[in-house]
Amino acid sequence: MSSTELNALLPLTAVGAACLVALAGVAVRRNVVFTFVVTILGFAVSGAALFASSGAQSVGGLLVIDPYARFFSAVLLASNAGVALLAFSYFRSYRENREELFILLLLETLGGLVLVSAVHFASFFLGLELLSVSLYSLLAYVRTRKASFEAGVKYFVPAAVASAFLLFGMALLYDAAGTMDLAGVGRSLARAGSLPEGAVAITGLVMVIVAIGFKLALAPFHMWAADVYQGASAPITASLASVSKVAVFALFFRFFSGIDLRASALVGWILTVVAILSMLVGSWLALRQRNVKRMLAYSSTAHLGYLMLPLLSGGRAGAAAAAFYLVAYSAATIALFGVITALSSVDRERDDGAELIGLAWRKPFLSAVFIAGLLSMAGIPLTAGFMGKFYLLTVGVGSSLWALAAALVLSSGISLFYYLKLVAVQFSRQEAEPHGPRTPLAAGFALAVAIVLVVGLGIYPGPLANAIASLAL
Amino acid sequence: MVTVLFFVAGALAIVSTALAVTRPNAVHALLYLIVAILSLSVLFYLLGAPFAAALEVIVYAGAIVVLLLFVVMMLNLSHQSVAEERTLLKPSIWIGPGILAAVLLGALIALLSNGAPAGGDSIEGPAAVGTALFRPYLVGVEIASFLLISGVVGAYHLGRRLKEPRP
Amino acid sequence: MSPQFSDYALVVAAVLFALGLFGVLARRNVVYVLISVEVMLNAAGLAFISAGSKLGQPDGQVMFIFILTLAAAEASVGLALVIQFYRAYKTLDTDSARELKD
Amino acid sequence: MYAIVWLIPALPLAGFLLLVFLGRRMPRAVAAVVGVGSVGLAALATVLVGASFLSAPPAGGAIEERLFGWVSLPSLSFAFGFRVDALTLTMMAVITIVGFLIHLYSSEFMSRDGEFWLFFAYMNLFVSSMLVLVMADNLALLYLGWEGVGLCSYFLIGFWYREPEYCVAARKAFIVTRIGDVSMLLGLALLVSSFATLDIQELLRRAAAGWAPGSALPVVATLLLLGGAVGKSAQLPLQVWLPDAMAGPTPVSALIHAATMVTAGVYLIARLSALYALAPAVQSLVAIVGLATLLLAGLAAIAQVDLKRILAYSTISQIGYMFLGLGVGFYSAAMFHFMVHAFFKALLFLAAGVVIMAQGEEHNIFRMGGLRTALPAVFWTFLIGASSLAALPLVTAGFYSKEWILWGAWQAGRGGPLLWLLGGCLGVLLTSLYSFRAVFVTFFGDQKIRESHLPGARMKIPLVILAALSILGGFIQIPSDIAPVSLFESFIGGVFPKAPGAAEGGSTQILLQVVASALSLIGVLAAYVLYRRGVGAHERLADSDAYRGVRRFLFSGLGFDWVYKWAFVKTFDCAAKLLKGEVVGRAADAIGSANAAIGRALGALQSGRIRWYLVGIALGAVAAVGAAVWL
Repeated sequence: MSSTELNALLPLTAVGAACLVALAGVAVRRNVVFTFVVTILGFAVSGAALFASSGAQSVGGLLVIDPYARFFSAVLLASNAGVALLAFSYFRSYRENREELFILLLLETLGGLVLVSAVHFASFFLGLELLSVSLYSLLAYVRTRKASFEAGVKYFVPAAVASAFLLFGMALLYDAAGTMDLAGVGRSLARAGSLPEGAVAITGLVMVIVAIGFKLALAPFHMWAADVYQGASAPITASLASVSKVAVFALFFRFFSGIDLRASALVGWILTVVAILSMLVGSWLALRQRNVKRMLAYSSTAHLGYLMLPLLSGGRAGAAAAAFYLVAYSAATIALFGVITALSSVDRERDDGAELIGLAWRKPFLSAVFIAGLLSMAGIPLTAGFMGKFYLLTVGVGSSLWALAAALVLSSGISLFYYLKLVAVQFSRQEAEPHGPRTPLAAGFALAVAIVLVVGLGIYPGPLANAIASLAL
Repeated sequence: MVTVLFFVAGALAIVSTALAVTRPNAVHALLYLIVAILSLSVLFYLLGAPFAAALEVIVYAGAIVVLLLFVVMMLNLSHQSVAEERTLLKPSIWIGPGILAAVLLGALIALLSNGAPAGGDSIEGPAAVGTALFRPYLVGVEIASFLLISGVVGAYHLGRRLKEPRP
Repeated sequence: MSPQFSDYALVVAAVLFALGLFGVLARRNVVYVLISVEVMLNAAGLAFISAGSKLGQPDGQVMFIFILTLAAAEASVGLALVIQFYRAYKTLDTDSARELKD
Repeated sequence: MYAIVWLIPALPLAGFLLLVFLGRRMPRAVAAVVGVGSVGLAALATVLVGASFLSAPPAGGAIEERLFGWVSLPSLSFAFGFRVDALTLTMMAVITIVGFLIHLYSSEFMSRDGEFWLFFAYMNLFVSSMLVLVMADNLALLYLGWEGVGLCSYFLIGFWYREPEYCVAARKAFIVTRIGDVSMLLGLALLVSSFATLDIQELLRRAAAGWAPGSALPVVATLLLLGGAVGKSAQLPLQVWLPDAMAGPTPVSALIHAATMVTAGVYLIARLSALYALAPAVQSLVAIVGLATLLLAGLAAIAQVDLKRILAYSTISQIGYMFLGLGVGFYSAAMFHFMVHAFFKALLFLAAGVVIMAQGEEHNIFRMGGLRTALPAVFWTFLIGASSLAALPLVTAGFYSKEWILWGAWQAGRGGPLLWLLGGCLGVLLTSLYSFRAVFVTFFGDQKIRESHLPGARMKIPLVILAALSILGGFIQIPSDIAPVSLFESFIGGVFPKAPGAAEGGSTQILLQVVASALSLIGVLAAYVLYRRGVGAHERLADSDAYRGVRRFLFSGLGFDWVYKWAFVKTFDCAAKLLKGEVVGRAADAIGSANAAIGRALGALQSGRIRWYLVGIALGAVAAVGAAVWL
């Protein structure tokens, strides 16, 4: 391994090293503040290393640290740094061990970083599993609450099955393509193209899509999402909703950009059906929810469905649109779950819609953040979500994906209803409860950054738009 | 001979797996699983992957299944422990796995006595695998080690007893 | 000779995968679910090895080793969950964990 | 003066922000000053900009102001910019001036409400969004305004009502308007993808150059946009949401659901008139939609007993006139009617608000009566508004605007006279019938409920000003055969494609005007005969034997009641049912219940059992692999 390769790996090494330091710290003496500081420092050093490097550097044929990987790495680091801040506030009153939470968070981030720079089945699979195995424990982390445990189990079992699907699909693709390099697999798929000679390859590809569909909670692989979102503690749900989805989607996009979909129109059709199903089923289920976290789980199914538009249109414009949308989506996700975190405590999750009644009067700051997040998710202009949806729509219509574009508009129409309902509830004059505890500083900081991003990117998206315009693959 | 052995091992793997996922008793199921793993290991060997064959037995049968077995025993899933201990010695439990294992053993003996080479034209021995593992896949090995850390940390946190019992 | 082997091995792998999937879907006991998942992972490993053998590359075995790592990590977390499951519900029936639903 | 253009939407926005962040701690008076003042200043700025626009027209007929770059994609970029031309200025003037008067009125009307300041915050946000909608120089900004006004409308409808039945109505309204918005967004996306620009003027230029008239693409694009316009402007078949929207406070109905927001569809079509010129078939469809709506809504208005619902149907019907004007290419006429309608409809709603308040929240006009003496100021202003609505000849603004549209209808290529006959004759008759029915039933006869609350100056002044505008507003554009005044046409006409047909009508035009005027008077008379019961202003007339005889003859001798019952009531009932939602409403209800059913079905799958979730994954996988292998 050459020194240039080691240099390029620095962002990953930083997170890994932080993890080891934190582990050593736990071995010597437990101190949650130390672990927390190491975690944040790890993220910060990793982020700095991202900005210090440029160009594209391949590492052993498994990873490529290119602008695309760096951009999504930055999104992951920022999101999980936010989650760490939220978790630090949330777990203040938790009397069991807290240090492992941050270690697992670091491991999860490392998995995400591997995923976004993976160009080989081995790194793809290892990154995904590192992410998932860390998430199993994170979701079930709060040992004093049964629901959290249930969330862990409900994620673990289907995720393990999905892993098996992924591996089997990869094996079939490897068998057909003779290589595990993503680009090589793509080329071979384009060659195999016509059935039935390509049957093994196509079957493998479909199985990989099933596994990715599970991780992204696309319909019909979405059913675990609501229970897991609801059961897990709010900051972890934020991480599940943002980091795991961004990382997996970034990889999905990279994988698909190497495959000529015209060669296998069938896969394009499958993805179209999955996308439309996700948009409609997600919105429909979200309509019925009273629990905010469940509602967000279903709505995220719809959002990932929207992201199939840039995936299917591909190219530089597609990458830019997807990147913008994911940034907007992550910022809004952190904002929304962050507010729930700030309202909840480790003993009691305040995620019922009724908890929000009159929030605007009780906690104006939290309410403002929550409303900004909701409006962004709904795609109301002057928020990041609107710009994102606008990009998606231009890309989709530009590639004549009419059915998908129509489904997107319809689904966002339905979604407006459940998002705005939650906005309206906050202005209800009924005073549900007296003022709760003050928002802790760490969580407040994360929320402030999130709202600045959500609103700022909606009003002035120029810099980000320019930055992502060059995300070539 | 090798071909026959291949099909015997393949059939054994399928049959014992089918039994493993259908048996009502967890201990039985795990015994069948061990037979399936041994058969798979033979398949690996025949496919020209002796290193993988060895690992399959050592890690799967030797570690993972034993861990499962340990948990099954610890939770004492069959409730009446004494009665269970007694039934453990009944032939109805070990006869199935025993027969299957015996068939496998016979096939193995036939294979070894024949001195037949493993697989066909391509044997990727431990050296080749090791070189691949620590040259191009070095980063992968590092990530895999973090995967194990994650598993350990998670298992430690989740498996531990609480300081205060759940309310 | 070996290409034939690897083709048959792929069939065996597919059958094992299907059996594992059947177990996951049909069994309610968490331990069986775990066993079935291990079976599915094994099937994937067999598929990788057969592909590597067919192609004459060590990569298939390398992936198998990675799968082994995953199986170990997954089993450790999974078993910890199983133990907690039993403590929480006094049973191993997955259907008993359904406080969270629509 | 052009430098202050950006202030016009910014002022109400600033008002909104101030109220939202500090409103709760403000004394009521301060909140009112902020809320009313911000819109008042915007109105002042509009007047100043308008004055300099008139005295020294800018180059190209439009003020263009780019604030800052908003989006820059490699293929697409646009700025956050405004473009003010005569059409926009007209809209702006109406929005700010009528908006200011309604705000002033609200400061008294809402004074007892607990969330006084929040109401003003929403209203300010609405004014700001509406201004952005009309001032936008690109489609994205226009859509921002479009969504913004929708949002404010949604919040304000629900301002008072938090009961379940409101939720049902609001949900229906919501579904219906979203159908329109889906169509509109797709239309915008088609335009953007076809021409790779969002700038409206550039887009229209490229469309005129790139699309052949009558070819498929412009037809599809204009149809999709028409869907959006129909939804927002409550035209057939998406009109059902507007009567439900009357659940909100009366000033909201006046500002949003009568004067401004509901005309956004009219604005959209007028703004993109060059596009509609490329799709003549769709433009004819606009006229047909307008005609059908104006007739059916007029019929439905006669069957209503709730004062606000009468006005709601009247609004739907009057916007139908505007669509008719747009459809026959008389864009200036449609915009003129928009302006005049804003004056008198705002007036009618505000007056109705006073009446309802004075009658202790009674909405049924048949339980009211005799308010002529109790509320003289309201009576006279309401009468003026109703006269303008009924287009009483020569003295009212409504007469001149409606006459212009009908003249356009007569000249429309094929079927022009039919359009005129239905829209002109029948429509005018229906309009004057239902508007004076409301006047006679509400203000004449015996007073049944004692007035409980009398309006103060802040409620009366807007009524008086709007009444004056409802009369005087018409005199800036008078048909050439009466007096050659065409200030409005010369101001706004340059924005649109030239109207078809001759400007000079000669004797035909005079004849048509006489017929329409006569019908409008007949409508008033009919309303008088049918609804004027008991004592009132015309008691002396009614005392005469001859009149009594006629009346008795009409009612009993001729069996008029019977005729009335079978010929009218049944027709009205049908029309009312049609409009009240038996068609689209039932469809919306069906969507609602289908939605609930699908939601339940999908929710049933979310059983909480892990195995179910695995089955979902497995089924998906099997379906996908099966499709891959066998298809």
